[in-house]
Amino acid sequence: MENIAKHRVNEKGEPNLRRYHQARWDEPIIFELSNKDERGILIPEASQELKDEVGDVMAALPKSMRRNKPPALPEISQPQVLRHYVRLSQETLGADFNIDVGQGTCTMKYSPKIHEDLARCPEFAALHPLQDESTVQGILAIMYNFEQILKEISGLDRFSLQPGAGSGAIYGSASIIRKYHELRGESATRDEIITTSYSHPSDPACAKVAGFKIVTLPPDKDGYPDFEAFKAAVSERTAGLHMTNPEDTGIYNPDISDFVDLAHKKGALCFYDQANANGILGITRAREAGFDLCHFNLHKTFSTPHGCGGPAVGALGVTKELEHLLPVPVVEFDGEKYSLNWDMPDSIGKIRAFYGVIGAVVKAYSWAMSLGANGMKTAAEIAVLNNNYLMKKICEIPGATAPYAEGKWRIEQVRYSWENLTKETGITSEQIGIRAADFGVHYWTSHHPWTIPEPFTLEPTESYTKAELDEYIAIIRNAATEARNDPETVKNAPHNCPIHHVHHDPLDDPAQWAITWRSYQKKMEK
Amino acid sequence: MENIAKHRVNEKGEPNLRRYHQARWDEPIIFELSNKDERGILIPEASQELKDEVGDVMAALPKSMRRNKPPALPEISQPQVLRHYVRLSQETLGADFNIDVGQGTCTMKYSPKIHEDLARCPEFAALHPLQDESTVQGILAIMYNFEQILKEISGLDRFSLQPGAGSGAIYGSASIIRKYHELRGESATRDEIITTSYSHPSDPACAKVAGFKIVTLPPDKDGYPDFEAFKAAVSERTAGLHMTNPEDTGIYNPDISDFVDLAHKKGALCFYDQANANGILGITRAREAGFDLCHFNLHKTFSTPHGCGGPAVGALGVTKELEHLLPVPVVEFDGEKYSLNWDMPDSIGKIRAFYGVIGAVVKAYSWAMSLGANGMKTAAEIAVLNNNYLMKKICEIPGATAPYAEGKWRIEQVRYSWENLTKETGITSEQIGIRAADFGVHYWTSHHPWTIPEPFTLEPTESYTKAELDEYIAIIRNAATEARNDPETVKNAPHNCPIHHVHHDPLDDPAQWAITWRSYQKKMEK
Amino acid sequence: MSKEIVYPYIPNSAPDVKAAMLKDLGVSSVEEFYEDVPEKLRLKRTMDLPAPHLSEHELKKHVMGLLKKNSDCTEFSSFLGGGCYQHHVPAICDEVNRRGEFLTAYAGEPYDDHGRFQTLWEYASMMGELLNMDVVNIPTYDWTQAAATSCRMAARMNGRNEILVASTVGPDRHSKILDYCKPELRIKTLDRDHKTGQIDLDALQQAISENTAAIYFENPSYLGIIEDMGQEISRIARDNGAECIVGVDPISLGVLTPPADYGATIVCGDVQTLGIHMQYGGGNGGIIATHDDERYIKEYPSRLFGISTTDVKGEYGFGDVLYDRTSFGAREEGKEFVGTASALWGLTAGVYMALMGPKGMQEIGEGILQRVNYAILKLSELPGVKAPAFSSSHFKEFVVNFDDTGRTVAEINKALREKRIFGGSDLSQIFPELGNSALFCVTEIQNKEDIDQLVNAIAEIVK
Amino acid sequence: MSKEIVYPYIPNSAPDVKAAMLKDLGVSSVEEFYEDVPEKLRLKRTMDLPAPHLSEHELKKHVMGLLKKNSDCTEFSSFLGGGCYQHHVPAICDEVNRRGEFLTAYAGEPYDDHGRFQTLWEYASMMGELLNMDVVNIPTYDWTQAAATSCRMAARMNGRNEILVASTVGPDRHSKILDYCKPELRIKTLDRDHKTGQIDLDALQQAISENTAAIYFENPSYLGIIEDMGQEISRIARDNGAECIVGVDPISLGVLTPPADYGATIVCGDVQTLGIHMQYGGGNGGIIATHDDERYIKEYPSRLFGISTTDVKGEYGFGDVLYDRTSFGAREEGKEFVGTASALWGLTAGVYMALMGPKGMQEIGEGILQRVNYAILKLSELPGVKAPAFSSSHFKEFVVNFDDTGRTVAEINKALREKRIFGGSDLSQIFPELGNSALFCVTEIQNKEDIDQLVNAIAEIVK
Ligand SMILES: Cc1ncc(COP(=O)(O)O)c(C=O)c1O
Ligand SMILES: Cc1ncc(COP(=O)(O)O)c(C=O)c1O
Repeated sequence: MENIAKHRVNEKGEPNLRRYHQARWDEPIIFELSNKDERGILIPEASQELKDEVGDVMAALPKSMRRNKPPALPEISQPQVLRHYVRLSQETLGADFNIDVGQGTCTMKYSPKIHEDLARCPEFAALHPLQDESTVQGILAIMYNFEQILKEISGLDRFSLQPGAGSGAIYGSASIIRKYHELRGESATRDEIITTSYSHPSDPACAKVAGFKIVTLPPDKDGYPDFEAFKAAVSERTAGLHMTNPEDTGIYNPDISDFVDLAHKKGALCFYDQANANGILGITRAREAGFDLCHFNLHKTFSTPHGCGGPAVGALGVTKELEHLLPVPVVEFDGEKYSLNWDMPDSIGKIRAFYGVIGAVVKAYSWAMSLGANGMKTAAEIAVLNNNYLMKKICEIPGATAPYAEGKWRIEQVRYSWENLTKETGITSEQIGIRAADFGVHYWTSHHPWTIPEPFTLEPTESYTKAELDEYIAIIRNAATEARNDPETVKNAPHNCPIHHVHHDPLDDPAQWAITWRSYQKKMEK
Repeated sequence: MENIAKHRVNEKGEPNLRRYHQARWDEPIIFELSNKDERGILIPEASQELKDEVGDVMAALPKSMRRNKPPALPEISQPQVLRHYVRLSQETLGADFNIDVGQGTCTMKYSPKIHEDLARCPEFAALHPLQDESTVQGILAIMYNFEQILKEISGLDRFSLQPGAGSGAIYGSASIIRKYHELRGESATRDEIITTSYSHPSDPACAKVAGFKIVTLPPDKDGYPDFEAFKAAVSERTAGLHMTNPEDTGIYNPDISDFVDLAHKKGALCFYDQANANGILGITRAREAGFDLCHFNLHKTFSTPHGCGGPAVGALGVTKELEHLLPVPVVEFDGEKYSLNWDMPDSIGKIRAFYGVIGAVVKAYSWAMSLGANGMKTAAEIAVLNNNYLMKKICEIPGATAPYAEGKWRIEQVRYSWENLTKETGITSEQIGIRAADFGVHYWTSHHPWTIPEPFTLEPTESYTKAELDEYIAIIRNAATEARNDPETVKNAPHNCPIHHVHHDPLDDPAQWAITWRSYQKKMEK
Repeated sequence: MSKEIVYPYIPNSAPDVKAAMLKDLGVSSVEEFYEDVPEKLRLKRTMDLPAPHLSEHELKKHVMGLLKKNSDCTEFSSFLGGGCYQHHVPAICDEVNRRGEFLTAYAGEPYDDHGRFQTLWEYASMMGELLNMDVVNIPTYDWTQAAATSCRMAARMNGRNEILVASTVGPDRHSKILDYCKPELRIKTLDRDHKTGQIDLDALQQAISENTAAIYFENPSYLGIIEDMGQEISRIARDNGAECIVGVDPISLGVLTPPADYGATIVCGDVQTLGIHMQYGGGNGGIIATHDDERYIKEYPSRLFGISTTDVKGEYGFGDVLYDRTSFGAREEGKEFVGTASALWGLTAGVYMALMGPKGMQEIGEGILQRVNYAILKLSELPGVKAPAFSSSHFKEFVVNFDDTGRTVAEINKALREKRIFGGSDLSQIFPELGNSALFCVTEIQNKEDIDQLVNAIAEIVK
Repeated sequence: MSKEIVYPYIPNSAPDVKAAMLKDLGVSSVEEFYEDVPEKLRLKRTMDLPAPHLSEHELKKHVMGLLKKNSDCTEFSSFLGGGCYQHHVPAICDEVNRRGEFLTAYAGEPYDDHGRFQTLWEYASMMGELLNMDVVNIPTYDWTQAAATSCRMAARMNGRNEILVASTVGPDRHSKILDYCKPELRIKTLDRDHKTGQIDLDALQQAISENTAAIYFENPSYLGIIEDMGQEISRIARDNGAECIVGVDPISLGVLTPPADYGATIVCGDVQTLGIHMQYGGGNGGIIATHDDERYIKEYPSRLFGISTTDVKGEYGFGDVLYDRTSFGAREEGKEFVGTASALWGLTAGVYMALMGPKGMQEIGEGILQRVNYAILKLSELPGVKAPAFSSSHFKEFVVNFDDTGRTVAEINKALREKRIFGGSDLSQIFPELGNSALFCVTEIQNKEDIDQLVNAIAEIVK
């Protein structure tokens, strides 16, 4: 028998690509599985005695409110419902399955399964938010303890765990900034928030929702937010500064506190978008840089799973000065009992129902408690090591570059460019990404607008082995090689995914788009 | 936009085959993932104080018993361990995923997920079998209640839930038969067990282990066990009769009680192998047919999942007369308290550790309690309806037949034959089966020896829709058509599975076979 | 802990590989990567955090130890509602949403994440059937966000600046709307009829004007009241050029008329009731739905998935509809903002609806009506107990007034807790005008015995 | 229940499809399919079974209601061992074994079930490293079965008819061996040294003969004793042409010498300790291992998986080794029998070993030794308590004798239960010669406080 393992690497010692194929089930739309009268589950019936006492409750409903046509949901037996969904699950590439370094800025780190068990036990999952505080001391303790951890990580003084994700926290920060100036009687004049072109789209977008005009700083030639432009922009109209550091480029901005100081001088508040703080845990904090507010995405740095896009928490921190403006309620501890404090007359009010996605807090707390100060710092350091390793190897691929700040190390991620490759071959970054999917990995370009041409953004986090990073690099290298030698294979990708090239036109055409099955049926009839 | 759904069926209204591909991960062997010093999990350390008190426990071990070389297990971080296993899981075709009617005799019915939740909660999973009875009243109640259900389903008088699967129960029945005759002083003379050629291999094999000589009855021309042969075989040497009804052919043997009566006349005991009773629940029972013993596979009729091949329970039932011989302990209920009765001097002893795979009992009990008498009978009836529907359609495929008992309905399964197809095309049943895997379904031929040429065995159970049965039929029809029109495609299958044609020679060659990685490494070195 | 720890979640913390990678990069220590972080911004000490529980066993013991200090609604018989509900969660909902493929997916492409796109599109499709509407978003955070966004969508459409809000809107929603609409919209509260608890149509007629961007009410309302004048309310809105926004609990829609049928133009609500555990209030997902009208669709901030063809005949593909309208596509020029939201709960609600089908939804609705009516009937027989406080029909929830018992809700609930019952939530802070009242909730999981037990316990407490 | 129920697990119980299928078959009722079942064999009534809980909610309530009557080892501090052990179960073990792909797979081919073959082959491979042996079976039911089969394998190999069994073998194993070997083999029990509890070598020398097929002992033994004369025992066996079978708890093998290293030729044991919950004793899987010697391999009844090549270079394939030796291949001519066994637990033990690695196994072994020694030390300080009853080294378990306390084990355990402790299991029935003794078990999940609590509780009880 031949030694099978020897086929793992090629002559150059690079890993051979996996013979990959994603599960392809060609699954119908769930409505197509419907058969008359099938049942997926039966409902607990009220006892006959009870029914007899209340009579015909349907007839007793106001006529206008009695539904006259049952909802046209599909009728499917339980095994078939399950089969449909588990098949579709296999057609979804979760982080558990792939070398998920290609969704840069998303911090696709490992979400430990033990945390899932903890957050799903009835001792948590079956808690009602309006239970008396005496019956929820355990969960309040976790919320309180976790807040203490975030305070130490950031140096800020108080946190709300309520916002439903990073954007919710950014919105909350804008609302707090608004309220702050309002209470000082400056709301009419302070109507601008300054942010940077490499900040997340939610930084300007949420500030806009809160009523601010947006001023966006361009990058300077090294990719940093342009300080000269900032000096020109900042004024007594400036209500707040929304900054990230490092930005999506992964370059740490050493002048960050100059921005903060100048903003403060003008009377503005400074918000640090730390959605992703994964590279700097235990290294540098919002406090030392002078920020008034910051937020952390628990679904990034703190490992809670992304759930196809939520639920999530954007933990929103503030300095003592702004504490009274946080969303209600906050958790208090008097040394004996934990309680919810609703008595905050200056609060901006509710950002989300109840107290937020506390399941994510249970998981994030567990993550922090499994690592401690040293472990979290190790996570940061290894994430940064992995990122710089990846950068070196990616930049060795002809056609790939890491624009800006050449020669500098990056923190936790890098925005790369295929500008050269595209010029040479016509193959775009998006096409490279789709080809990468043929080998079982994700790949992300960038938010819009694309300031860096033909961008792609990689963020390896601390969760992957060197061998995995090497495999990812080999996949990208292969796609770039194909772009030169076999461009049709790249253009016609994907080949090994559940489906093939999707037609985009129907999605932007009102006559064709179909956001639901019923809509699709109607449009097909026409 | 074109109506996509219209491509679901062909011109004849038959379902078009799925564009299927199983997940293919090309995953290395787990040892290949090892990196020096990586850790998958950390171990709770004893406190320093404790360690100080006990000193160097390793040094205190007898020298001969101190392991001197650590086991060469792989060293892998947790995310990578998880990734490896979940990828391999996707390369495994569980019943949750496929139209699992092709593993005939295995009763691949739906295993409800709620049962899994129940059996995995700490209230059950964290029970130790040696806890005081007062602390396990709940689980004893479930065991007791479930026994009552089995008693009514079979008509027999007492059950042991201890055997670790059907074969364990068959072995147990043989041991009880042995003990029975032993107690009557006939053990020396009664040393034969009669079974039939279509019984499960474990029927003769387990009886042989228990020390019996095996007499196997051939089928008569209609596929029934040959009664004339039985008359000739049965004698004062006969200790027991091991029969199944229906056998793998799915044909109900209406003369079953004649066999039993005659065996009884000769002083033998009769064991009814009801591993799969799925077609006759509530219709006919072991009692009415006169059997002394029977067993049920909870992982078949009672829906407990098959777990890649266990754990399982073969519930072993007996009449009052044999009760005292059952494995110890049995569960008793005095109207107030449940207890374990160990005081059974005639017992054959232990069949398995403790009381059996009680997790499967929790699930089987839940299944029975979710259906009740009417529901279980409905399950049987629909299983039989599905089976006869499948038989009709399969037999319409040119080249496929259902040997024996033409014109008769079958109970829950059918053993088919491709004899004609193989003669015509040279394509074998095994090849058809491997081609079926290219469309995401299982297919099983038969146990050995093959009494029916080029056999295959289908058992649809009650869990599948008509549409699913039609899809399965289309897959088989397609393979048969290809056998004629495109035999190379069939011969080179599988095409859409995780791997390709496996070389069989190394598996039977002592110089090459490798049952472990270490063995493989050694043989590769040579 | 002096020996170096190799963390199970951090593979390259193993010393040899770490050293090899550093060497490959020509760097002697990870410190060097941080050379751009100025000294003054450095944290020059180890973070002051609790000692970790490094082993999984100790971590589990620690966290479970805390969680076990809670008393949950499987131990207590709970009659709490008010925006978070204890319904039966089918096992399959959890089975699907804990599958690693879904649980840990995020923002992949329509190719590698085809299953994510299809399940969420199917969710929207089934929700569309419940709501009788053609467009449903990928869920936003929760109903509070959905309601606030609905108001701003309406205002963007008609350029007006005032929202009329029913007085019986949930307090969290009300607070959120106030904050979220503040820069652009005035929020006015509509009076209700004191007897029925429903919107006072005269008050509405008086309040509405050409400034009114939308009317927003909930049905059933926060107080469990079924608003039966929806047709009239929406007509008034329409006549005045305003949008009619209705918030709804989708679990009611097997038996109650969907808002679209009485003229709602924007519908919002929450998926939590559809197969999602309460999780101390963390199981929400915000529904926004409209008809298939470009004017509305252009105003959604959420992602909307659409179905499409692919290069292979008969193959379904999916993608974003009008992606450029989102903040992902256009930053602050997009509609509000989009980001991580509540996809997993949307997906789960899809599983739930697929399991329930039309019959399940009807039966659960009817069963809840029966139980609620029974609970009202029995409570109303108690001396001093007024149940319900309003004369309308109720779904799932109803207000009970205890003014005449001489006991406060707090006292009653304390006494109930001693009997392992969570009584209705105290309304005396949030609806002081209702006096000493509580909001009771009854779902399909309560049977007659549970309700009788509650009634008997209250009888004993107030006697 | 007069209306016809469509069962969620039985799709074709829906009336229309059922009718259509019957029509297709030209049959008027399902009754017809049973025409071959004679009248006299019919059950002519509805089965007399409890009324079902048709809804999932009610079913769950019913079963959980029963299960909640138990007190489990997460609520109580447990010192029970004796063949079933409370170790920490890593979350990933459960994550993997509840994945539907594995949980509901069964008997597919090496193609469609490639993952099943690979994981089980990997299990065997890792177990091989722990055991230092090249051949490991796909687990059989449990250690009782593995031990009994090992004896019969030995006898088949050398054609002899007697097994010498240590007196400290687990009682279930002993009982199983007696029954299972009965038709062909005599079982003789070997005396033990009264002080050490180990096999008496002189007795062994005397008992062994040319009839001896094998010696079977366990290490650590059922009483927790580490047998340190394995080398001598196996030499005596070898000198007499007998096999040396050793039963082992694999979790000890990070620190203890694997039996192969002191001459065992067949090793058996149980996987339960490796990541599998206790489940009231249902989490077992039986290990059988030997060297890669055809004479042994031919005697296995279990399935053995082997690695192979495929038509594609660099691709691993798997299949059955010597399938024809099994009862699947040859009915009663095969070796004993094979069937559904304990694959899922084997797979799970594989996950566990992969997580633990060499360091994890060493540390857990050392940690258990430390705790056991501590527990012995502290208990031995109590007046009247003799701990351990034997002078040998112990792993995980040890016998405590209470003769001098004047209390029976039953009394002590009852008092301990009142303090929410499960004391050691009572040995007075199964090892009456040990007097009033109990078998205590300590694993990595007990910390100092748990042990101190036990010791203090006993101190109070016996004082
Ligand atoms: C820097 C930054 N800010 C904000 C966000 C928005 O977070 P969310 O998606 O949780 O709303 C992200 C997430 O991608 C981010 O990377
Ligand atoms: C009729 C019959 N008897 C016995 C068995 C053996 O059962 P098990 O595999 O549980 O040992 C089976 C299972 O395939 C069977 O179908």
